[in-house]
Amino acid sequence: MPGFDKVVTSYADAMHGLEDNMTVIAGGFGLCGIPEGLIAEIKRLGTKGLTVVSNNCGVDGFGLGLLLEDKQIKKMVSSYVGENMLFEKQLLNGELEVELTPQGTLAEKMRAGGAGIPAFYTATGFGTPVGDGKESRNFNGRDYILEESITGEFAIVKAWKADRYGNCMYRHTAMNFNPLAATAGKITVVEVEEIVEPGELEPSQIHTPGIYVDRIIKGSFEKRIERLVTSKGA
Amino acid sequence: MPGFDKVVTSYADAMHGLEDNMTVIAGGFGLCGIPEGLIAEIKRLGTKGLTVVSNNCGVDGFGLGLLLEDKQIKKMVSSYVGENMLFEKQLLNGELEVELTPQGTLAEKMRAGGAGIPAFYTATGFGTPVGDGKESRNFNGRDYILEESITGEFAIVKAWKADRYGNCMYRHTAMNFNPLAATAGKITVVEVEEIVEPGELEPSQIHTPGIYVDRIIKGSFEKRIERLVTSKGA
Amino acid sequence: MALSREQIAMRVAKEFQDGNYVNLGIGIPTLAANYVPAHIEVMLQSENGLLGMGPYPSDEQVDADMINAGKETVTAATGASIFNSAESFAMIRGGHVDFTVLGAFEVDVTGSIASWMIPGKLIKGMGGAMDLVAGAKNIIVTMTHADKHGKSKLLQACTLPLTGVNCITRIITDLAVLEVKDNAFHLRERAPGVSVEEIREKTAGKLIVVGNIPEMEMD
Amino acid sequence: MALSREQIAMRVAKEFQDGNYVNLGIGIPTLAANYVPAHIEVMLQSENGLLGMGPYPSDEQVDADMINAGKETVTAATGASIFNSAESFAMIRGGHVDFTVLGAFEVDVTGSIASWMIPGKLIKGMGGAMDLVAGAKNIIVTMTHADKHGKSKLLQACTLPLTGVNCITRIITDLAVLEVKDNAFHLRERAPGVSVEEIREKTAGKLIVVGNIPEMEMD
Repeated sequence: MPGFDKVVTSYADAMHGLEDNMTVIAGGFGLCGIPEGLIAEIKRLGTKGLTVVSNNCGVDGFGLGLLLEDKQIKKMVSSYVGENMLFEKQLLNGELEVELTPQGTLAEKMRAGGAGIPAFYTATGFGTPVGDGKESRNFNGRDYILEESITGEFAIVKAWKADRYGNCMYRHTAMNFNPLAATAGKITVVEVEEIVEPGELEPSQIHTPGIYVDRIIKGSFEKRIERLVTSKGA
Repeated sequence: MPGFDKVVTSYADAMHGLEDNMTVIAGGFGLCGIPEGLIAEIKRLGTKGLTVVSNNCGVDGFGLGLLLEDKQIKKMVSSYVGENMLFEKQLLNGELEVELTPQGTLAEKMRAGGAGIPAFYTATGFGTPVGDGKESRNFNGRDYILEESITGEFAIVKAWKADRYGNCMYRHTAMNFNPLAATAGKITVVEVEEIVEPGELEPSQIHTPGIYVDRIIKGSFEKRIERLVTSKGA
Repeated sequence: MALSREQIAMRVAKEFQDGNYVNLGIGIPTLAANYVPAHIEVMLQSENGLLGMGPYPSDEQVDADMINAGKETVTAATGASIFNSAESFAMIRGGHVDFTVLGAFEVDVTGSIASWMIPGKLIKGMGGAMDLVAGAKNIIVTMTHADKHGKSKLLQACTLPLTGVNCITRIITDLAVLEVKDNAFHLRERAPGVSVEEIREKTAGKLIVVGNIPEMEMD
Repeated sequence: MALSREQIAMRVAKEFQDGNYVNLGIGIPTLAANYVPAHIEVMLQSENGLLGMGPYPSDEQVDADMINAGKETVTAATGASIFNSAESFAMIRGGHVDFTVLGAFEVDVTGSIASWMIPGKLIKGMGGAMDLVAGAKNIIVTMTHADKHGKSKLLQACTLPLTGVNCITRIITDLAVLEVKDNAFHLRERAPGVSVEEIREKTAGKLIVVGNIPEMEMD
């Protein structure tokens, strides 16, 4: 299977082509389901001026927070960025720009980007600062704002299992934004826990069809927990 | 589980509340993955003046074609209706109205209807009769038309397995429009091959979360094949 | 007596009906899950992609891949489903979630809500709050009736940047249950021992009180 | 000699590159699957929700739940994925499918195509054709160069209702391979034994012929 074998064996190959000032769409929610090794590689590469589209920006010293350390991120597009002191500092210094986007709108913008839908209407954010400067319109008696889709030069995604063709499955709530990010990258790179052979995944159980995926790399994951709460501690 | 047990045991209960002139969104592609028993019940009820949204209108004597026999359908919203003599006759007689909608736009309209998105832009149909009378707009140098979403008083859906909470899985390409139709009905009724207990379906393998489903009924299916082609005959 | 956080949560839980799908925000709303009446069942939606959120895990059950929207480790309840974020908000935006319960800084008589941003303070983001208030069939705001300085949070017009407009229909505070309609707060219930006068005093927006206002039933 | 249907399909298959995702319309396009060169692999997308369409089933494999967009019974190839119709067209509309091959009644020098409706005849519907021409990265139109009455199908401007505008870049007919750009058809290859003069005669829209036009390689 030469043509459809998307497995690469080095992180350098996985992120080959990433350049300064590109847009990177990243899957993950908090620290759950984040492509740890791909983020580490971007840090190693030292690429600057990145626009990063991701629901959150990690925490100090982990996840996308790592890319703040050398000021690699120019702009974040996120719904919530409150977990990160360095983020706060760079934001207040004016070294970092942030475009706060409602979580559902952010998810839909990624999906629309991947699906060839340039814009859609949503009631979310109408009459709020999010709607400022955006076109609004009434449908059936309700007001909506027009939101444009998002695509990026790269999408970085964390999956559970993938076959060599790029068909991916996600595990539990580590799915989150990952399947959406996967559709919206010109180059989509997926870091996985396990690579299997084509045919091992049941076709109708695949979350991300391989057509969206350009490169797959097997990673190893720390899976840091942001808020450990147990029934004992609750 | 009183509150979430959505199983009904009679087709009369399954389609309770269906009235003349309602809109019914139906899953299925050709004769594949159609809710045979729910269609039969609509025929039995004799409900008239229906607007039916479905990719196709069955064939003579099977699937949605059955609802043409007593002129129950006032309007079809479909992408392709070429398999049906009775359909043709009623259309030419002016007894039936048809709104031809590109297949992908139709699927997206159902999804948008279920997702609270009143309208979206698509390049599909720009400059064609489908775009006539619709607003068009240029994004990044390309022309798109505005398409509005679809919802219906009822959605009728065919699934493979469902648990009592309404979580559904579909089998092979019998999935097609079914998960989209399921989101777009005020009342969504699912006819299934097998009802299982909650917990039997793996949470991240569920195609339609139970929140979209109002009623489930166990059906038995003929599964007529529209075009039997085998490797021998090909 | 003003209600405690736990008591507010307890009163919130009485709003739910058997078979409801409910999204609970962080803080008091989350506590409401502990007080769902025994004879009914609700299913909790967590907007990161989980319908059917279960209790916190035991030490053995802890799984970094299973968290809630507050980024806490959780479990999946029997009959849960898990899906991506676009699907999760399709559910929310499309009006399929029966109840959303969330906190607020301010609510006004038009049903507008401010809950995510205080100018001059660091802005952390709205998360899913704007989608939730735009989408849920029924929204319940839980908050203290007044802030620490005694300033009312129920206003004629919100002063802070909004989370959503004309969307709040029900407010449950430490003092009262109120309905929002026709450009006014309509007092429906008082916390046990709290007078209409005290509520009137702490409600800056137009308050309508008709007839005898019953005390909340807190069993 | 004008190419047969099989020969057109054979020439179409030469356009594919290893690793391409391809959607083939009904008719000649479907035949192209039989001529994919042995040293490359392509994956077939069927817009009813199947990526990785396999061969027709044996009698034992026939399954009513496994069909293609032509409503024929098929199989899933190794490594296939199956998804709903919105996802299928997200793939198509979003430009993820490398090639779409489809038939047409007319194509014009602007790359517009008419393929779904002849006024006065019964309208059956466009199915997925409008989405496919709006979405695929590369679209190949296959058709006879002229209709049964000898009337050219390559026009200066389409006369029939359109399927899409400015979207066709490559046409493979029984007589020629042509590129569409700069408001003209550019002749690239001739069918073996077919003269430039014959092609010119049967091409109603502006035709540009530069230099020596090679014959198609039909191995």
